[in-house]
Amino acid sequence: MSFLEDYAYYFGAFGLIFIGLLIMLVKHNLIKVIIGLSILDTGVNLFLISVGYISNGTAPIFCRDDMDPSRMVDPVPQALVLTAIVIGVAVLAMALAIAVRLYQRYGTLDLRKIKELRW
Amino acid sequence: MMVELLLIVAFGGSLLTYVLGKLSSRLRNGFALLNALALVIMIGMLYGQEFERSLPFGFLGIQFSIRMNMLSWFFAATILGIGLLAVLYSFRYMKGKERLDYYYFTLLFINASMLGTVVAGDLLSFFIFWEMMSWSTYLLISLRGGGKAIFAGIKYIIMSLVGSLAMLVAIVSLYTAFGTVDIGELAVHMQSASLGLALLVVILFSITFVIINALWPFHTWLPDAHAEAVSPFSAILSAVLVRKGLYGLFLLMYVILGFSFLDRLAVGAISFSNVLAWIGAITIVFAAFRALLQNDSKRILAWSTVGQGGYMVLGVSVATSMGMAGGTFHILNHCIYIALLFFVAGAIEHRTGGIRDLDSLGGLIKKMPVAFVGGLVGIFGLIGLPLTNGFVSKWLIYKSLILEGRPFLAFAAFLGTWGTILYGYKFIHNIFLGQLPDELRDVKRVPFTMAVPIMVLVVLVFLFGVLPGIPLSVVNQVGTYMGFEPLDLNVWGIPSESGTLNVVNLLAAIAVAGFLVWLLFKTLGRSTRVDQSDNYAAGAAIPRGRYGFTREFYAPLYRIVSPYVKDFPDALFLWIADRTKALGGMTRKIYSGYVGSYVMYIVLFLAALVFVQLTWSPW
Amino acid sequence: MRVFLSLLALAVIALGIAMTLTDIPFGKPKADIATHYVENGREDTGAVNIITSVVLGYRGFDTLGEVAVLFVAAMGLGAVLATGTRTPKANGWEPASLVLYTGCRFLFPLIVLFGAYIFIHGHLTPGGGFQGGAIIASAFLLTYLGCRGRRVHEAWSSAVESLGGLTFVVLGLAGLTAAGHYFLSAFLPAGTLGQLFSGGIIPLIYIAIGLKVGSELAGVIDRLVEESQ
Amino acid sequence: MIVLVSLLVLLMLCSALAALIFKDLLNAVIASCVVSLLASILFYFLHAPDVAMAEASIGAALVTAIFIIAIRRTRRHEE
Amino acid sequence: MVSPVLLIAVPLGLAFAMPLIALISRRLPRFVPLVACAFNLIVAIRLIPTVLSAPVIQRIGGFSPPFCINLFAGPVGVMFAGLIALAGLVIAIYALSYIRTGPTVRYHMLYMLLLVGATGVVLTGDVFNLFVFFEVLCISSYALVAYFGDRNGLEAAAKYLIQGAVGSALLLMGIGLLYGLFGTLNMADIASRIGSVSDISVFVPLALIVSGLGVEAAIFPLNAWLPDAHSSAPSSISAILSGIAIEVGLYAVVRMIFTVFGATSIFMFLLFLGVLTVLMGELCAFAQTNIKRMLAYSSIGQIGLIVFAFAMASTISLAGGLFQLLTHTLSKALLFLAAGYMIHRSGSMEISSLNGMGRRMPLTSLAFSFGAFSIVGLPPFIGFPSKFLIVRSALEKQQTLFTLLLGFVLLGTLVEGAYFFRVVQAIYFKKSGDEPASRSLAPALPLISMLILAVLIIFVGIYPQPVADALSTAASDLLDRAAYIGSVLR
Repeated sequence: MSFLEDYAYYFGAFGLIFIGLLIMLVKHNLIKVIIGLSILDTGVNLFLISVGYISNGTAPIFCRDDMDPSRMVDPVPQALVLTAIVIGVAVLAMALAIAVRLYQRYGTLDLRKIKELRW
Repeated sequence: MMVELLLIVAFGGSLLTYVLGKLSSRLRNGFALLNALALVIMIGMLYGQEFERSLPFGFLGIQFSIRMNMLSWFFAATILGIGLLAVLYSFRYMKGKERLDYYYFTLLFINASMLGTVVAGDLLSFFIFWEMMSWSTYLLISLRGGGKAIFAGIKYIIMSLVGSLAMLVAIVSLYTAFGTVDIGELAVHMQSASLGLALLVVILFSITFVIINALWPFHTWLPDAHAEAVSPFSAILSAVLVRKGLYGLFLLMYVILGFSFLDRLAVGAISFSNVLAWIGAITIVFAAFRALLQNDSKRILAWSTVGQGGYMVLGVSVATSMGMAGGTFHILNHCIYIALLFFVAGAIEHRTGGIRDLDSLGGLIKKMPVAFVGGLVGIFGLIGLPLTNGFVSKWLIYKSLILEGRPFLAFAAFLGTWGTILYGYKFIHNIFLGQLPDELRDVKRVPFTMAVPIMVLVVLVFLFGVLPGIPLSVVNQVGTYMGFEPLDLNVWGIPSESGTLNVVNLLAAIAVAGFLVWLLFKTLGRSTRVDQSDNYAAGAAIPRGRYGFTREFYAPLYRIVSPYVKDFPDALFLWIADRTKALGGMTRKIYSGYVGSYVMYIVLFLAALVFVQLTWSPW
Repeated sequence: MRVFLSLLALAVIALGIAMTLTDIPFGKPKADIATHYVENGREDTGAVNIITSVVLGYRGFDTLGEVAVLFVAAMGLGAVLATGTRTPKANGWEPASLVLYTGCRFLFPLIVLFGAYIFIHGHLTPGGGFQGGAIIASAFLLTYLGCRGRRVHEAWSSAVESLGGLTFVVLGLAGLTAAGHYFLSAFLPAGTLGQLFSGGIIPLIYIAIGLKVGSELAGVIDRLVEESQ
Repeated sequence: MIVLVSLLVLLMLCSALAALIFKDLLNAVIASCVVSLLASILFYFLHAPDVAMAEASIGAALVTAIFIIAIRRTRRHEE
Repeated sequence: MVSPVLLIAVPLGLAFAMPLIALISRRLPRFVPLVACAFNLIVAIRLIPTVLSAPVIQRIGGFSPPFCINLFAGPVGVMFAGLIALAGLVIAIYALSYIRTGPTVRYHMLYMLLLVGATGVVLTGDVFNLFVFFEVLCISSYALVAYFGDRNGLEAAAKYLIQGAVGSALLLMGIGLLYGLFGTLNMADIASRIGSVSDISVFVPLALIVSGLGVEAAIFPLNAWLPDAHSSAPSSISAILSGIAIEVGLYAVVRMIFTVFGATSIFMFLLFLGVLTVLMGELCAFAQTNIKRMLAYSSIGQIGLIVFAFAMASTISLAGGLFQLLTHTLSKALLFLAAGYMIHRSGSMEISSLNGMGRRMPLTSLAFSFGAFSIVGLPPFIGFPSKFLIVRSALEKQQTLFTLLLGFVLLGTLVEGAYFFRVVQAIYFKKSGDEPASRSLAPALPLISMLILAVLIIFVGIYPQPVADALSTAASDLLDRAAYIGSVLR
C-alpha cells in the first residue's frame, strides 16, 4: 500500500510523458503528433504539481484566518504550472495553425510525404 | 621611420589607385607607376641598414615589430623591382580588358603584402601579411573568368589555406611555449627548445613553405595558376611570390633555428637538409620532363618555375657558403629571366590575339624581333649558358654539390638542365623559328611600353652574367647575415683553388670562337636561299603548305618517359577533394526530412547521456 | 524497428528519472523558500490566495513573460493564418435550432459574468486571470458553435489585448519609478486582508490579464474558425 | 482515497493509450480531453484548485475545441 | 544608473503598444522595432562600463534574491544584450524594405518579441524565467519561419515547432526535477546547493536541460531543424535566427553547465560534441547547391567551433568562444542579408544562379565576400582574432588530444573555406547567363545595414584589443562560479 501511496502520482505523470513521447516518435500524422505533444505537456504539468505535494496538507489559500501555514501545500509549482499550461496552449494553437496551412499547401498531413526539405 | 613609410605608401597606394581609377584611367596608370617607382627608390635608400623596431600598436597582447636586414632587403628589392616592371608592362597589356581598377588595386595590394611579409619583425605580422597575400592572389588568379581559371583559383586558395593553417598552429605553439613571437627573441629561445616542439615547428613551417614554393609534392597549383593568370601577374607570381617560401625557409633554417640546431634534429641520414635536397632534386627532374610535352607557352614557363625552384632549394640545403650563395643568387637570376620570358610570352599572346598554343605559332622572328631577342636571352639564362646570369649561379650550385660530394644530387641537377635545354629550345623554336602561319601575317611589333621591361631585363641578364661580382657582393652580405663566411670574389668572377670562374677568359674564348666562325663563313662563300620543295624528306611527299613538324615536338621521347612522370600528386589531391564531396553527400543523408527521426535523434541523445551515466558514469 | 528503438530509449530515460526520484520522496515537507512564501505571503503582497501572491508578487516577471508568450501566439497565429487561401464552403454546417440559438444568446452574458467574477477575485478565491480569461473565451466559443455569424470584433479584441499587456508593463514601470525603485514592486496600499480592495497592484494586474487572455483566446478561436465558414 | 487516486491514474493512462491507438482523429482528441479532465481531478486531489480550474477550462475545453476545429479543416481519418 | 530591467520592459511595452499604433496609422508600426533596438543599444552601452567592474543584480518585485526573480546583468549578459540590440537594429533597417508582402505589422511585432525573448534569456537569473523567455523566443521564431506561407516555409516551421516543443518539454521536466531536488529556482541558489545530492540525481536534470536547450543551440544530433528553418525563412529572419537565436540558446547551455551545475566533468563530452558538430556542419555544407541551405549548415559548423572553444573551459578559450560568437553573429547576418537580395535579384536560391552577380550587384557581392572572408578567418576581418584566440587556447593545453582535435577543427575550417570561396568565385568570376549585366544596386536601406555590418567586421578585425579585453572579463565572469553565487546571495 505504501508503495502505491508514494508513487501513484509519479507513475501517472511519467506514464503520460512517455506515452506522449511515444506518440510523437511512432505516429506519422501531424495532428496525432500534436495530440502527443498535448499529452506530454499535461504529463509534465502533473509531475510538477506532484513534486510540490505535502502528505495530508491543505490548499495554500487562507480562506479562514486560523489555517496552519506549515500544513499548506507548496505554492511555487502551482504558479509554474499555471504558466506552463498557458504556454502549452500557445504552442498547440501555433502548431495547429501551421498544420492547417500545411494541409492547404500539401493536401496531406502524413509526415512521410511532407519531406521536400531534406539533405 | 622609413620602413613604416614604405608600408604605408605601398598599402595606401593600392587603395588610392582604386579610388583614382574611378576618376580616370590615365590618372590611375600614372599614379600606379609613380607609386611603384617611389617604392623602388625608397628601398634603394634603405640598402645596408640593419635595425629592428617594435611598432606602437599590437594585436591581442602581441606587439608588432619591423625588421630590416640584408636578407629582407634582398627580397624586398626583387619584389619592388619586378613589381615596377610588371606595372609598366601591364599598361599596354591590359588596355582592352575590363575591371582594370580592380586589377591594379589587387596587383599593388599583393606587392604591398609581400613587402609586409619580408619586412615583418615578428611571426604574427608575418602571418597576417602572408594571409593577406594569399587571398588577394586568389582574387587575381581567376581574374579572367572561365572554367579553368576558377578551378586554378580554388586549387590555389585551398592549398595556401592548408599552408597558412599549418603555419598558424606552429606560430601559436611557439607563442605558448616562449610567450613571444619576435624573431630575434625566438632565435635565442629556440636553442633551449625541446626537441618535440622544434620538430613540430619545423615540420609545420616547412609544409607551408614547400606549398608556396611549389616543390614536388605540393606543386600542383602552380601550372594551373600561371596558365590562367594574366601575364604581368604570372611574372610576379613566379618570379617573386613563389620565392616567399624560400624567404620563409631562410628565416626558419638560419635565423630562428640555426643550422647546428637542425643537425641535432637529424636521425641518421634523414636530416632536414637532406630531405629538402632530395625534394629539390625530384622537383628539378620531374618538372623538366613534365614541361617537355606542354603545348601552351605559359604552361612550359610555369613548369620551368617549378623546376628552377628545385635548384634553389638544392643550393640552399647544401649549407656551405658557396651553396648558399649559389641558391640565393639563383633566386635573383630566376626572378629576372622568368619575368623576361613571361613578358615575352605575354607580348606574343597580346599581339597574336591570345594564341598560346605552340603548334599554331611560328616564324615570328621577322615580325617581333624584340620579343625574339628577349625570348632567346631568357632561354639562355634559363639554360645557364656562359655570359648569362643563370650560368654563374648554376656553376656555384654544381661546384658546391661536387665539393660536398653529393653525386646523385649533382646528377639530378644535370639531368634537369638537360631537360631545360630541350624545352627551352622547343619554346624558342615553335614560337620564333619555322614558317610563319598565314593568319599571323599582319602581326605588329611589340609595343614600346612592353618592350622597355623586356629590354631592361635582357640587359640585367647579361650584366649579371658578365660582371657577377656586383650581385654576388650583395649575396655575400646576405650570407654573412645568416652566419656563413663570405666568398672571396672579384668583379669578374670567383677565384677558388678547385677551378676559378673568370668571365674574362670566357669572353676571350667566345670572342676567338666567334671570329673563327665569322672567318669560315666569310671565306667559304655565300649561303643560298633554297626553295621549300628542294628538300629531302626521306621519300615522303614534301607538303606544299607549311611544314608542320613542330607539332608534337618531343612526342617519341615523351612516350618513353611519360609512365615515370605521371603527375600523381595532382591526381591524389583531386581524389581527396572528390572523396570529401562524396562524404559530404553521404553525411547530409542524416537529415532525412522525416520529423519522426528528428525527434528520435533528440530522445536517443538524451537516452545515450543517461545510459552512459548509469553504466560508466565518467563524469 | 522504430517502435522498439523508441521503447528502449524511453525505458533508459525512465530508469534514469526513477533513480533521481528516489531523492524526491512524494509528499516530503516543503523547502525553505516555499515555507517563506506561505508564512509571510500575506504581509508582503496582501493577497489571501498564496498562489496568486507567488504568481504576481514574488514571481511577477514570469507572468509578464507568460503574457508575452500568449501575445506572441495570438500574433503568430494571425500571421500564419492571414495569408491562407479560403477553404471551400464547409459542407454540413446547417444552422442551429431555435432552442440552441436562444440558449446560447442567453448563456453568453452569464458565462462572461462568471469569468469576470473569477479574475476579479483572483487574490481571494482560487482562480485568477488565466482561468477567468479562459472562461470568457469559452463563452465566445459557445456563440461560434451555437449562433453562427456572431464574431468578435477584430479591432476591439486587438485593442483589449494590447491595453491589457500595456497596463501590466506600465504598472511594472510605475513600480520602478515610484516606490522602492524595483520593477513590479507593490506601490499601492495593501488594504485590509481578505477584502476585495486589498493586495496592492495584484487585482489590477489580474483584471488586465483576465481581459487580455479572454480576448486573445477568443481571437485565436475566431481566426481558426473564420476560414471554415 | 489512494485507491480512488490510483484508479483515476490507471484510467488516465488507458485513455492516453487510446489516444495513441485510435485511427479516427476525433476519437483521439476526445481521449486526450478525457486525459485532461482526469488530470484536472488529480490536481484537485493534490490540493491545487487554481491549477485544476486552469487545466479544466484551458486544457480540456479550449484545447479540445481548437483540435476539433483544426480537424474540421483538414482530414478526419489518419491515413 | 539606468536599471537593466529596462532592456526587457521597454521593448515589451512597445510590442504590446504596437496593435494600438497600428490602429492609428498603417505605416507607423514599421519603425517601432528600430526605436526599441536603438533604446536597448544605448542602455546596454551605458551599462557596460559599470558592469565590467561588478555585475548589477536587479531584483524584480522588491524582495531579497532567493525569494524573487533577479536579473543578473553581468558582463556577458549586458554584452549579449548589446549584441542582440545591434544586430536587431541592423536587421530591422534591412527588413523595412525587404518585408513588403503579407501581414507586415504582425511581422514587426513578432520580430520585436523575438528580440525581447532573446534579451530575457540572456539577462535572467532564474531557471523558470529562462524557460518562459526561451518560449517567447521559440514561438516567435516558429511563426516568423512560416511567415511567407509557401510550401517550404510551412514545412520547415512545422518540423522546427515539433522539435522545439519536445525540447521545451524536456527542459521543463529538468526544471521540475531541479525544483524537486533543491526546492528553489534561483540559479545562484541552485548552484550553492548542487553538492547536497547524489551524483546520478544531479546528472539527470542536467542531461534533460542540456538536451532541451541544445535543440535551440543547434548542437549536433539535435539540430536537424536548422537547415530547413534557416533556408526557407525570409532572409531577414534567417539572419536574426542565425545571428541571435542559436547564440542565445548556446549561452543558456553554457550558463547552465558552467554556473548552475558546475559540471566540469562534462567538458570532455562537449569537446567531442563540438568537433563532431564542426565536421558534420562543414561536410554537409560542402555538398549543398542551395545558397541559404549552405549558409545554414555553415552556421552549424561555426556553432560547433564555439562549443569546442567553450568546452576547453580556460579564460582564453571562453574569450575566444565569445569572440567567435560575435564574429559569427556579425558575418553570418551580413551573409544572409546579402544573399537575400541576391536571391531576390536572381530569382532562385541555387548557387549556379548567382553567377556574374558581381557585375549586377557590386556592393551586395562585396558585402557577401567580406562576410565569407571573415567567417573563414582571414586577417583583416573579425574572424581572424577569434580563430587566433581559439587556436591559442587549444595549444595552451599542451596535450596531444587537444592538438589532435584542433587539427580536426582546422580541417573543418579548411572545408568551410573551400565552399565559401567556391561561391565567391561564382559571384565574381563566372559569366552570368543570358540577359545583359544591367547594374541594379539593392535599394538604399539594405545597403546601409550591410555597410554598417561590413564596417564593424573590418574595424574590429583590425583593432580587436578593446573587444578582446571586455570579452576576457566576460569569460572570467562566466567561469567564476563562486563570484556569481556570492554576488547574488550576498
